[in-house]
Amino acid sequence: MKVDIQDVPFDPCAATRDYESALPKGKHGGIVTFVGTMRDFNDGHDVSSMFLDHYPGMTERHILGVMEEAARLSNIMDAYVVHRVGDIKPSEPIVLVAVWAAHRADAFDACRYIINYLKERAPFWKRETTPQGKRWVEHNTADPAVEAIGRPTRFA
Amino acid sequence: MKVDIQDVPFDPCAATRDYESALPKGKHGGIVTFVGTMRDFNDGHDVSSMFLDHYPGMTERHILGVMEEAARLSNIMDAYVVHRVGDIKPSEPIVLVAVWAAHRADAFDACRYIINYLKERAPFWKRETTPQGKRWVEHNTADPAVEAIGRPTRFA
Amino acid sequence: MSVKIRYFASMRDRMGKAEDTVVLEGGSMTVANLWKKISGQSLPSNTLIAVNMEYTDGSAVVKNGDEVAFFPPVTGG
Amino acid sequence: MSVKIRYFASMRDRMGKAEDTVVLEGGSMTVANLWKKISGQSLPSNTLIAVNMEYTDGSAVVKNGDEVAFFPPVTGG
Repeated sequence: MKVDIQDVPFDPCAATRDYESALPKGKHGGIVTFVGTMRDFNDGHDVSSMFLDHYPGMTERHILGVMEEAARLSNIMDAYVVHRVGDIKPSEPIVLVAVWAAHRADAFDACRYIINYLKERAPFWKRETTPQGKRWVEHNTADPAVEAIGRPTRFA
Repeated sequence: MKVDIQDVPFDPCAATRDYESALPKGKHGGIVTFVGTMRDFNDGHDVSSMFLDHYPGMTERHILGVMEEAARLSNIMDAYVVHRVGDIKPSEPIVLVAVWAAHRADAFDACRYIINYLKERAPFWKRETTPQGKRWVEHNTADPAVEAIGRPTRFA
Repeated sequence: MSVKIRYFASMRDRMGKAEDTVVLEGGSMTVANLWKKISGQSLPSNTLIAVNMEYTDGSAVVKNGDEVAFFPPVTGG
Repeated sequence: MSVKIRYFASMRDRMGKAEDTVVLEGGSMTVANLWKKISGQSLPSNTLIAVNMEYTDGSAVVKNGDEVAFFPPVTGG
Protein backbone atom coordinates (compact mmCIF):
# COMPACT_ATOMS: atom_id res chain seq x y z
CA MET A 1 0.00 0.00 0.00
CA LYS A 2 1.28 3.44 -0.88
CA VAL A 3 0.34 7.13 -0.69
CA ASP A 4 1.69 9.82 -3.01
CA ILE A 5 1.17 13.49 -2.18
CA GLN A 6 2.17 15.73 -5.06
CA ASP A 7 1.94 19.35 -6.17
CA VAL A 8 1.87 18.64 -9.92
CA PRO A 9 -1.06 17.32 -11.99
CA PHE A 10 -1.38 13.56 -12.39
CA ASP A 11 -3.16 11.18 -14.72
CA PRO A 12 -5.26 8.75 -12.62
CA CYS A 13 -5.18 6.18 -15.45
CA ALA A 14 -1.42 6.18 -15.76
CA ALA A 15 -0.97 6.22 -11.98
CA THR A 16 -3.26 3.20 -11.54
CA ARG A 17 -1.59 1.31 -14.38
CA ASP A 18 1.92 2.05 -13.14
CA TYR A 19 1.10 0.89 -9.61
CA GLU A 20 -0.70 -2.20 -10.92
CA SER A 21 2.28 -3.20 -13.08
CA ALA A 22 4.15 -4.18 -9.90
CA LEU A 23 1.29 -6.37 -8.57
CA PRO A 24 1.07 -10.14 -9.23
CA LYS A 25 -0.70 -10.79 -12.54
CA GLY A 26 -3.94 -12.79 -12.76
CA LYS A 27 -4.62 -12.78 -8.99
CA HIS A 28 -7.05 -9.93 -8.47
CA GLY A 29 -10.53 -10.15 -9.95
CA GLY A 30 -11.68 -6.59 -9.38
CA ILE A 31 -10.33 -3.06 -9.21
CA VAL A 32 -12.45 -0.19 -7.91
CA THR A 33 -11.17 3.34 -8.32
CA PHE A 34 -12.50 6.65 -7.13
CA VAL A 35 -11.24 9.85 -8.76
CA GLY A 36 -12.28 13.16 -7.24
CA THR A 37 -11.95 16.06 -9.67
CA MET A 38 -12.17 19.78 -9.12
CA ARG A 39 -15.56 21.19 -10.05
CA ASP A 40 -15.98 24.73 -11.38
CA PHE A 41 -18.77 25.41 -8.87
CA ASN A 42 -19.34 24.79 -5.15
CA ASP A 43 -22.10 25.94 -2.78
CA GLY A 44 -23.59 28.03 -5.59
CA HIS A 45 -20.34 29.89 -6.42
CA ASP A 46 -18.26 29.73 -9.59
CA VAL A 47 -14.78 28.53 -8.69
CA SER A 48 -11.94 29.41 -11.05
CA SER A 49 -9.07 27.81 -9.13
CA MET A 50 -8.23 26.19 -5.84
CA PHE A 51 -5.29 26.00 -3.49
CA LEU A 52 -4.97 22.88 -1.39
CA ASP A 53 -3.01 23.27 1.84
CA HIS A 54 -1.81 20.26 3.83
CA TYR A 55 0.23 19.18 6.83
CA PRO A 56 3.22 17.25 5.41
CA GLY A 57 3.90 14.05 7.33
CA MET A 58 0.60 14.02 9.20
CA THR A 59 -1.23 13.73 5.87
CA GLU A 60 0.59 10.58 4.77
CA ARG A 61 0.36 9.05 8.24
CA HIS A 62 -3.42 9.42 8.48
CA ILE A 63 -4.16 8.30 4.90
CA LEU A 64 -2.04 5.17 5.44
CA GLY A 65 -3.86 4.63 8.74
CA VAL A 66 -7.23 4.71 6.94
CA MET A 67 -5.93 2.32 4.26
CA GLU A 68 -4.74 -0.11 6.94
CA GLU A 69 -8.14 0.02 8.63
CA ALA A 70 -9.84 -0.73 5.30
CA ALA A 71 -7.49 -3.69 4.78
CA ARG A 72 -8.39 -5.04 8.23
CA LEU A 73 -12.12 -4.68 7.59
CA SER A 74 -12.14 -6.28 4.14
CA ASN A 75 -10.21 -8.78 2.08
CA ILE A 76 -8.22 -6.62 -0.33
CA MET A 77 -4.94 -7.30 -2.09
CA ASP A 78 -3.58 -3.77 -2.38
CA ALA A 79 -4.53 -0.10 -2.35
CA TYR A 80 -2.97 3.07 -3.72
CA VAL A 81 -3.79 6.72 -3.04
CA VAL A 82 -2.58 9.82 -4.89
CA HIS A 83 -3.56 13.28 -3.60
CA ARG A 84 -2.81 16.67 -5.13
CA VAL A 85 -1.74 19.67 -3.08
CA GLY A 86 -1.00 23.27 -4.14
CA ASP A 87 -2.72 25.11 -6.99
CA ILE A 88 -5.42 23.15 -8.83
CA LYS A 89 -7.53 24.12 -11.87
CA PRO A 90 -11.11 23.03 -12.67
CA SER A 91 -11.48 19.48 -14.02
CA GLU A 92 -8.05 18.43 -12.73
CA PRO A 93 -7.99 15.26 -10.60
CA ILE A 94 -7.53 15.97 -6.89
CA VAL A 95 -7.51 12.45 -5.47
CA LEU A 96 -7.26 8.87 -6.71
CA VAL A 97 -8.16 5.87 -4.53
CA ALA A 98 -7.51 2.51 -6.25
CA VAL A 99 -8.23 -0.85 -4.58
CA TRP A 100 -7.44 -4.33 -5.89
CA ALA A 101 -9.27 -7.40 -4.52
CA ALA A 102 -10.17 -10.96 -5.48
CA HIS A 103 -13.87 -10.09 -5.14
CA ARG A 104 -15.60 -6.88 -6.07
CA ALA A 105 -17.61 -6.42 -2.85
CA ASP A 106 -14.35 -6.04 -0.90
CA ALA A 107 -12.93 -3.60 -3.46
CA PHE A 108 -16.08 -1.42 -3.37
CA ASP A 109 -16.30 -1.44 0.44
CA ALA A 110 -12.61 -0.63 0.92
CA CYS A 111 -12.46 2.10 -1.73
CA ARG A 112 -15.49 3.87 -0.27
CA TYR A 113 -14.15 3.50 3.25
CA ILE A 114 -10.78 4.97 2.28
CA ILE A 115 -12.17 8.05 0.51
CA ASN A 116 -14.78 8.69 3.24
CA TYR A 117 -12.31 8.55 6.12
CA LEU A 118 -9.56 10.29 4.16
CA LYS A 119 -11.97 13.21 3.78
CA GLU A 120 -12.82 13.07 7.46
CA ARG A 121 -9.28 12.83 8.86
CA ALA A 122 -6.51 13.70 6.40
CA PRO A 123 -5.25 17.24 7.07
CA PHE A 124 -6.00 19.01 3.79
CA TRP A 125 -7.71 22.39 3.43
CA LYS A 126 -9.24 23.84 0.26
CA ARG A 127 -9.12 27.55 -0.52
CA GLU A 128 -11.26 28.48 -3.51
CA THR A 129 -10.91 31.49 -5.78
CA THR A 130 -14.37 32.79 -6.72
CA PRO A 131 -15.57 36.07 -8.32
CA GLN A 132 -16.07 37.29 -4.70
CA GLY A 133 -12.44 36.53 -3.81
CA LYS A 134 -10.61 33.76 -2.01
CA ARG A 135 -12.30 31.74 0.71
CA TRP A 136 -11.42 28.69 2.76
CA VAL A 137 -13.90 25.85 2.28
CA GLU A 138 -15.41 25.15 5.67
CA HIS A 139 -16.96 21.74 5.24
CA ASN A 140 -16.94 18.77 2.91
CA THR A 141 -19.95 17.02 1.45
CA ALA A 142 -20.46 13.90 3.53
CA ASP A 143 -21.26 10.48 2.09
CA PRO A 144 -24.51 9.49 3.88
CA ALA A 145 -22.88 6.08 4.40
CA VAL A 146 -20.17 7.58 6.62
CA GLU A 147 -22.58 8.84 9.24
CA ALA A 148 -22.98 5.51 10.98
CA ILE A 149 -21.31 2.15 10.66
CA GLY A 150 -23.79 -0.31 9.20
CA ARG A 151 -26.14 2.28 7.72
CA PRO A 152 -27.85 0.69 4.73
CA THR A 153 -26.78 1.67 1.24
CA ARG A 154 -29.55 3.61 -0.42
CA PHE A 155 -30.02 0.73 -2.81
CA ALA A 156 -28.29 -2.60 -3.32
CA MET B 1 -24.92 6.43 -21.49
CA LYS B 2 -23.33 3.83 -23.70
CA VAL B 3 -22.46 0.12 -23.83
CA ASP B 4 -19.68 -1.36 -25.95
CA ILE B 5 -19.47 -5.13 -26.45
CA GLN B 6 -16.22 -6.13 -28.13
CA ASP B 7 -14.20 -9.22 -28.97
CA VAL B 8 -10.78 -7.54 -28.82
CA PRO B 9 -8.81 -6.51 -25.69
CA PHE B 10 -9.38 -3.00 -24.33
CA ASP B 11 -7.56 -0.61 -22.03
CA PRO B 12 -10.00 0.50 -19.27
CA CYS B 13 -7.97 3.70 -18.72
CA ALA B 14 -8.06 4.76 -22.35
CA ALA B 15 -11.73 3.78 -22.66
CA THR B 16 -12.67 5.86 -19.60
CA ARG B 17 -10.63 8.82 -20.77
CA ASP B 18 -12.01 8.72 -24.31
CA TYR B 19 -15.60 8.57 -23.08
CA GLU B 20 -14.96 11.34 -20.54
CA SER B 21 -13.45 13.62 -23.18
CA ALA B 22 -16.96 14.14 -24.61
CA LEU B 23 -18.51 15.05 -21.21
CA PRO B 24 -18.85 18.65 -19.97
CA LYS B 25 -15.67 19.74 -18.19
CA GLY B 26 -15.63 20.78 -14.53
CA LYS B 27 -19.18 19.57 -13.76
CA HIS B 28 -18.65 16.14 -12.21
CA GLY B 29 -16.93 15.84 -8.85
CA GLY B 30 -16.40 12.11 -8.72
CA ILE B 31 -15.80 9.15 -10.99
CA VAL B 32 -16.08 5.58 -9.72
CA THR B 33 -14.90 2.77 -11.95
CA PHE B 34 -15.03 -0.97 -11.57
CA VAL B 35 -12.77 -3.14 -13.71
CA GLY B 36 -13.26 -6.90 -13.60
CA THR B 37 -10.21 -8.81 -14.81
CA MET B 38 -9.74 -12.46 -15.62
CA ARG B 39 -8.13 -14.41 -12.80
CA ASP B 40 -5.89 -17.42 -13.42
CA PHE B 41 -7.85 -19.46 -10.85
CA ASN B 42 -11.51 -20.06 -10.01
CA ASP B 43 -13.21 -22.50 -7.62
CA GLY B 44 -9.81 -24.05 -6.86
CA HIS B 45 -8.86 -24.68 -10.51
CA ASP B 46 -6.09 -23.10 -12.54
CA VAL B 47 -7.62 -21.35 -15.54
CA SER B 48 -5.41 -20.76 -18.58
CA SER B 49 -7.96 -19.09 -20.83
CA MET B 50 -11.63 -18.28 -21.08
CA PHE B 51 -14.25 -18.01 -23.81
CA LEU B 52 -17.13 -15.62 -23.18
CA ASP B 53 -20.34 -16.38 -25.07
CA HIS B 54 -23.14 -13.83 -25.30
CA TYR B 55 -26.53 -13.12 -26.90
CA PRO B 56 -25.98 -10.17 -29.25
CA GLY B 57 -28.71 -7.58 -28.96
CA MET B 58 -30.17 -8.93 -25.72
CA THR B 59 -26.86 -8.19 -23.98
CA GLU B 60 -26.81 -4.52 -24.88
CA ARG B 61 -30.53 -4.14 -24.13
CA HIS B 62 -30.26 -5.53 -20.59
CA ILE B 63 -27.06 -3.68 -19.69
CA LEU B 64 -28.60 -0.39 -20.82
CA GLY B 65 -31.71 -1.28 -18.81
CA VAL B 66 -29.61 -1.74 -15.67
CA MET B 67 -27.80 1.56 -16.32
CA GLU B 68 -31.13 3.37 -16.71
CA GLU B 69 -32.37 1.88 -13.43
CA ALA B 70 -29.19 3.06 -11.69
CA ALA B 71 -29.70 6.55 -13.13
CA ARG B 72 -33.27 6.62 -11.79
CA LEU B 73 -32.16 5.47 -8.33
CA SER B 74 -29.25 7.91 -7.96
CA ASN B 75 -28.15 11.29 -9.19
CA ILE B 76 -25.48 10.51 -11.77
CA MET B 77 -24.31 12.47 -14.78
CA ASP B 78 -23.26 9.65 -17.07
CA ALA B 79 -22.23 5.99 -17.19
CA TYR B 80 -20.26 3.86 -19.61
CA VAL B 81 -19.87 0.08 -19.82
CA VAL B 82 -17.42 -1.95 -21.90
CA HIS B 83 -17.65 -5.77 -21.89
CA ARG B 84 -15.39 -8.26 -23.63
CA VAL B 85 -16.68 -11.35 -25.41
CA GLY B 86 -14.80 -14.17 -27.18
CA ASP B 87 -11.40 -15.52 -26.12
CA ILE B 88 -9.86 -13.89 -23.02
CA LYS B 89 -6.48 -14.50 -21.35
CA PRO B 90 -5.61 -14.21 -17.65
CA SER B 91 -5.19 -10.65 -16.33
CA GLU B 92 -7.05 -9.14 -19.29
CA PRO B 93 -9.93 -6.80 -18.42
CA ILE B 94 -13.38 -8.36 -18.95
CA VAL B 95 -15.64 -5.50 -17.91
CA LEU B 96 -15.42 -1.78 -17.19
CA VAL B 97 -18.19 0.15 -15.44
CA ALA B 98 -17.50 3.90 -15.17
CA VAL B 99 -19.88 6.36 -13.49
CA TRP B 100 -19.62 10.15 -13.31
CA ALA B 101 -21.54 12.13 -10.68
CA ALA B 102 -21.46 15.44 -8.85
CA HIS B 103 -21.18 13.59 -5.51
CA ARG B 104 -19.27 10.41 -4.79
CA ALA B 105 -22.02 8.56 -2.91
CA ASP B 106 -24.13 8.53 -6.06
CA ALA B 107 -21.21 7.36 -8.18
CA PHE B 108 -20.38 4.49 -5.76
CA ASP B 109 -24.01 3.39 -5.44
CA ALA B 110 -24.67 3.47 -9.18
CA CYS B 111 -21.41 1.73 -10.17
CA ARG B 112 -22.02 -1.11 -7.73
CA TYR B 113 -25.65 -1.41 -8.80
CA ILE B 114 -24.70 -1.61 -12.47
CA ILE B 115 -22.06 -4.32 -12.05
CA ASN B 116 -24.22 -6.36 -9.65
CA TYR B 117 -27.29 -6.40 -11.88
CA LEU B 118 -25.24 -6.73 -15.07
CA LYS B 119 -23.86 -9.96 -13.58
CA GLU B 120 -27.33 -11.08 -12.62
CA ARG B 121 -29.11 -10.32 -15.91
CA ALA B 122 -26.83 -9.70 -18.89
CA PRO B 123 -26.68 -12.84 -21.08
CA PHE B 124 -22.99 -13.76 -20.93
CA TRP B 125 -21.59 -17.23 -20.25
CA LYS B 126 -18.01 -18.06 -19.29
CA ARG B 127 -16.31 -21.25 -20.47
CA GLU B 128 -12.97 -21.83 -18.75
CA THR B 129 -10.04 -23.89 -19.98
CA THR B 130 -8.44 -25.75 -17.04
CA PRO B 131 -5.94 -28.64 -16.85
CA GLN B 132 -9.04 -30.90 -16.62
CA GLY B 133 -10.46 -29.50 -19.86
CA LYS B 134 -13.09 -26.94 -20.80
CA ARG B 135 -16.05 -26.29 -18.53
CA TRP B 136 -18.92 -23.84 -18.47
CA VAL B 137 -18.92 -21.73 -15.31
CA GLU B 138 -22.20 -22.42 -13.55
CA HIS B 139 -22.52 -19.54 -11.13
CA ASN B 140 -21.04 -16.15 -10.41
CA THR B 141 -19.77 -14.90 -7.07
CA ALA B 142 -22.52 -12.72 -5.64
CA ASP B 143 -21.95 -9.38 -3.95
CA PRO B 144 -23.58 -9.80 -0.50
CA ALA B 145 -25.16 -6.38 -1.09
CA VAL B 146 -27.18 -7.68 -4.05
CA GLU B 147 -29.11 -10.22 -2.04
CA ALA B 148 -31.62 -7.77 -0.68
CA ILE B 149 -32.37 -4.14 -1.33
CA GLY B 150 -31.36 -2.12 1.69
CA ARG B 151 -29.01 -4.70 3.14
CA PRO B 152 -26.37 -2.84 5.18
CA THR B 153 -22.90 -2.44 3.75
CA ARG B 154 -20.47 -4.46 5.80
CA PHE B 155 -18.89 -1.26 7.01
CA ALA B 156 -19.48 2.39 6.24
CA MET C 1 -46.42 -20.30 -37.43
CA SER C 2 -42.66 -19.90 -37.72
CA VAL C 3 -40.46 -19.35 -34.66
CA LYS C 4 -36.72 -18.79 -34.39
CA ILE C 5 -35.08 -20.77 -31.57
CA ARG C 6 -31.64 -19.91 -30.15
CA TYR C 7 -29.44 -21.88 -27.75
CA PHE C 8 -26.45 -20.54 -25.82
CA ALA C 9 -23.51 -21.92 -23.83
CA SER C 10 -24.07 -25.43 -22.37
CA MET C 11 -27.57 -25.49 -23.89
CA ARG C 12 -26.03 -25.07 -27.34
CA ASP C 13 -23.65 -27.99 -26.60
CA ARG C 14 -26.56 -30.13 -25.37
CA MET C 15 -28.72 -29.39 -28.42
CA GLY C 16 -25.80 -29.66 -30.86
CA LYS C 17 -26.78 -26.44 -32.60
CA ALA C 18 -26.87 -22.67 -32.06
CA GLU C 19 -30.22 -21.95 -33.65
CA ASP C 20 -33.14 -23.38 -35.51
CA THR C 21 -36.25 -22.11 -37.25
CA VAL C 22 -39.29 -24.27 -36.60
CA VAL C 23 -42.63 -24.21 -38.39
CA LEU C 24 -45.57 -25.30 -36.25
CA GLU C 25 -49.31 -25.69 -36.68
CA GLY C 26 -51.51 -23.05 -35.07
CA GLY C 27 -51.05 -19.36 -34.33
CA SER C 28 -49.60 -19.50 -30.81
CA MET C 29 -48.34 -21.90 -28.15
CA THR C 30 -46.72 -21.68 -24.71
CA VAL C 31 -42.92 -21.85 -24.42
CA ALA C 32 -43.31 -25.08 -22.38
CA ASN C 33 -45.28 -26.72 -25.21
CA LEU C 34 -42.84 -25.40 -27.80
CA TRP C 35 -39.97 -26.99 -25.87
CA LYS C 36 -41.78 -30.37 -25.76
CA LYS C 37 -42.41 -30.24 -29.51
CA ILE C 38 -38.79 -29.51 -30.40
CA SER C 39 -37.02 -31.69 -27.84
CA GLY C 40 -39.42 -34.37 -26.62
CA GLN C 41 -37.79 -33.88 -23.21
CA SER C 42 -38.59 -31.88 -20.11
CA LEU C 43 -36.83 -28.53 -19.80
CA PRO C 44 -33.60 -28.90 -17.77
CA SER C 45 -33.89 -27.24 -14.36
CA ASN C 46 -32.29 -23.80 -14.11
CA THR C 47 -32.87 -23.14 -17.81
CA LEU C 48 -33.59 -19.48 -18.50
CA ILE C 49 -36.03 -18.48 -21.22
CA ALA C 50 -36.16 -15.26 -23.25
CA VAL C 51 -38.83 -14.37 -25.80
CA ASN C 52 -37.82 -11.51 -28.09
CA MET C 53 -34.85 -10.85 -25.77
CA GLU C 54 -36.95 -10.37 -22.62
CA TYR C 55 -36.78 -12.85 -19.73
CA THR C 56 -39.93 -14.88 -19.24
CA ASP C 57 -41.01 -18.39 -18.21
CA GLY C 58 -42.59 -21.53 -19.67
CA SER C 59 -46.10 -20.11 -19.49
CA ALA C 60 -45.30 -17.29 -21.94
CA VAL C 61 -47.16 -17.44 -25.25
CA VAL C 62 -45.10 -17.59 -28.45
CA LYS C 63 -46.48 -16.21 -31.72
CA ASN C 64 -45.45 -16.28 -35.35
CA GLY C 65 -42.15 -14.45 -35.94
CA ASP C 66 -41.02 -14.56 -32.30
CA GLU C 67 -37.46 -15.38 -31.26
CA VAL C 68 -37.23 -17.80 -28.33
CA ALA C 69 -33.94 -18.47 -26.52
CA PHE C 70 -32.98 -21.20 -24.02
CA PHE C 71 -29.84 -20.86 -21.93
CA PRO C 72 -28.25 -21.64 -18.53
CA PRO C 73 -27.83 -19.06 -15.72
CA VAL C 74 -25.72 -16.11 -16.85
CA THR C 75 -22.12 -15.72 -15.64
CA GLY C 76 -20.75 -12.49 -17.11
CA GLY C 77 -19.01 -9.48 -15.61
CA MET D 1 10.58 23.51 27.64
CA SER D 2 10.57 24.23 23.93
CA VAL D 3 7.55 23.46 21.72
CA LYS D 4 7.04 23.86 17.99
CA ILE D 5 3.66 25.32 17.04
CA ARG D 6 2.15 25.02 13.55
CA TYR D 7 -0.90 26.72 12.05
CA PHE D 8 -2.73 25.72 8.87
CA ALA D 9 -5.31 27.22 6.50
CA SER D 10 -7.57 29.90 8.05
CA MET D 11 -5.74 29.48 11.37
CA ARG D 12 -2.48 30.46 9.67
CA ASP D 13 -4.20 33.56 8.23
CA ARG D 14 -5.64 34.43 11.66
CA MET D 15 -2.28 34.06 13.45
CA GLY D 16 -0.34 35.74 10.64
CA LYS D 17 2.29 32.99 10.64
CA ALA D 18 2.74 29.34 9.68
CA GLU D 19 4.81 28.24 12.66
CA ASP D 20 6.53 29.32 15.81
CA THR D 21 8.87 27.82 18.36
CA VAL D 22 8.01 28.85 21.92
CA VAL D 23 10.08 28.38 25.05
CA LEU D 24 8.05 28.03 28.25
CA GLU D 25 8.78 27.53 31.94
CA GLY D 26 8.13 24.06 33.33
CA GLY D 27 8.32 20.54 31.89
CA SER D 28 4.76 20.12 30.65
CA MET D 29 1.44 21.90 30.19
CA THR D 30 -1.98 21.19 28.67
CA VAL D 31 -2.68 22.28 25.10
CA ALA D 32 -5.42 24.58 26.42
CA ASN D 33 -2.93 26.36 28.70
CA LEU D 34 -0.36 26.51 25.90
CA TRP D 35 -2.91 28.20 23.64
CA LYS D 36 -3.73 30.79 26.32
CA LYS D 37 0.00 31.57 26.77
CA ILE D 38 0.65 32.06 23.06
CA SER D 39 -2.57 33.85 22.06
CA GLY D 40 -4.20 35.37 25.13
CA GLN D 41 -7.52 34.37 23.54
CA SER D 42 -9.87 31.43 23.82
CA LEU D 43 -9.49 28.73 21.21
CA PRO D 44 -11.90 29.36 18.29
CA SER D 45 -14.70 26.80 18.20
CA ASN D 46 -14.21 23.96 15.72
CA THR D 47 -10.42 24.22 15.98
CA LEU D 48 -8.72 20.86 15.65
CA ILE D 49 -5.59 20.04 17.62
CA ALA D 50 -2.78 17.62 16.80
CA VAL D 51 0.18 16.79 19.02
CA ASN D 52 3.01 15.07 17.19
CA MET D 53 0.64 14.59 14.22
CA GLU D 54 -2.04 12.72 16.19
CA TYR D 55 -5.47 14.25 16.80
CA THR D 56 -6.15 15.17 20.42
CA ASP D 57 -7.94 17.84 22.47
CA GLY D 58 -7.21 20.73 24.82
CA SER D 59 -6.62 18.45 27.80
CA ALA D 60 -3.62 16.74 26.17
CA VAL D 61 -0.28 17.31 27.90
CA VAL D 62 2.53 18.88 25.88
CA LYS D 63 6.18 18.14 26.73
CA ASN D 64 9.55 19.49 25.65
CA GLY D 65 10.21 18.81 21.95
CA ASP D 66 6.58 18.22 21.00
CA GLU D 67 5.00 19.62 17.84
CA VAL D 68 1.54 21.11 18.39
CA ALA D 69 -0.72 22.08 15.45
CA PHE D 70 -3.94 24.14 15.37
CA PHE D 71 -6.19 24.05 12.32
CA PRO D 72 -9.82 24.24 11.11
CA PRO D 73 -11.88 21.18 10.06
CA VAL D 74 -10.23 19.33 7.18
CA THR D 75 -11.67 19.58 3.66
CA GLY D 76 -9.56 17.38 1.42
CA GLY D 77 -10.35 14.62 -1.05
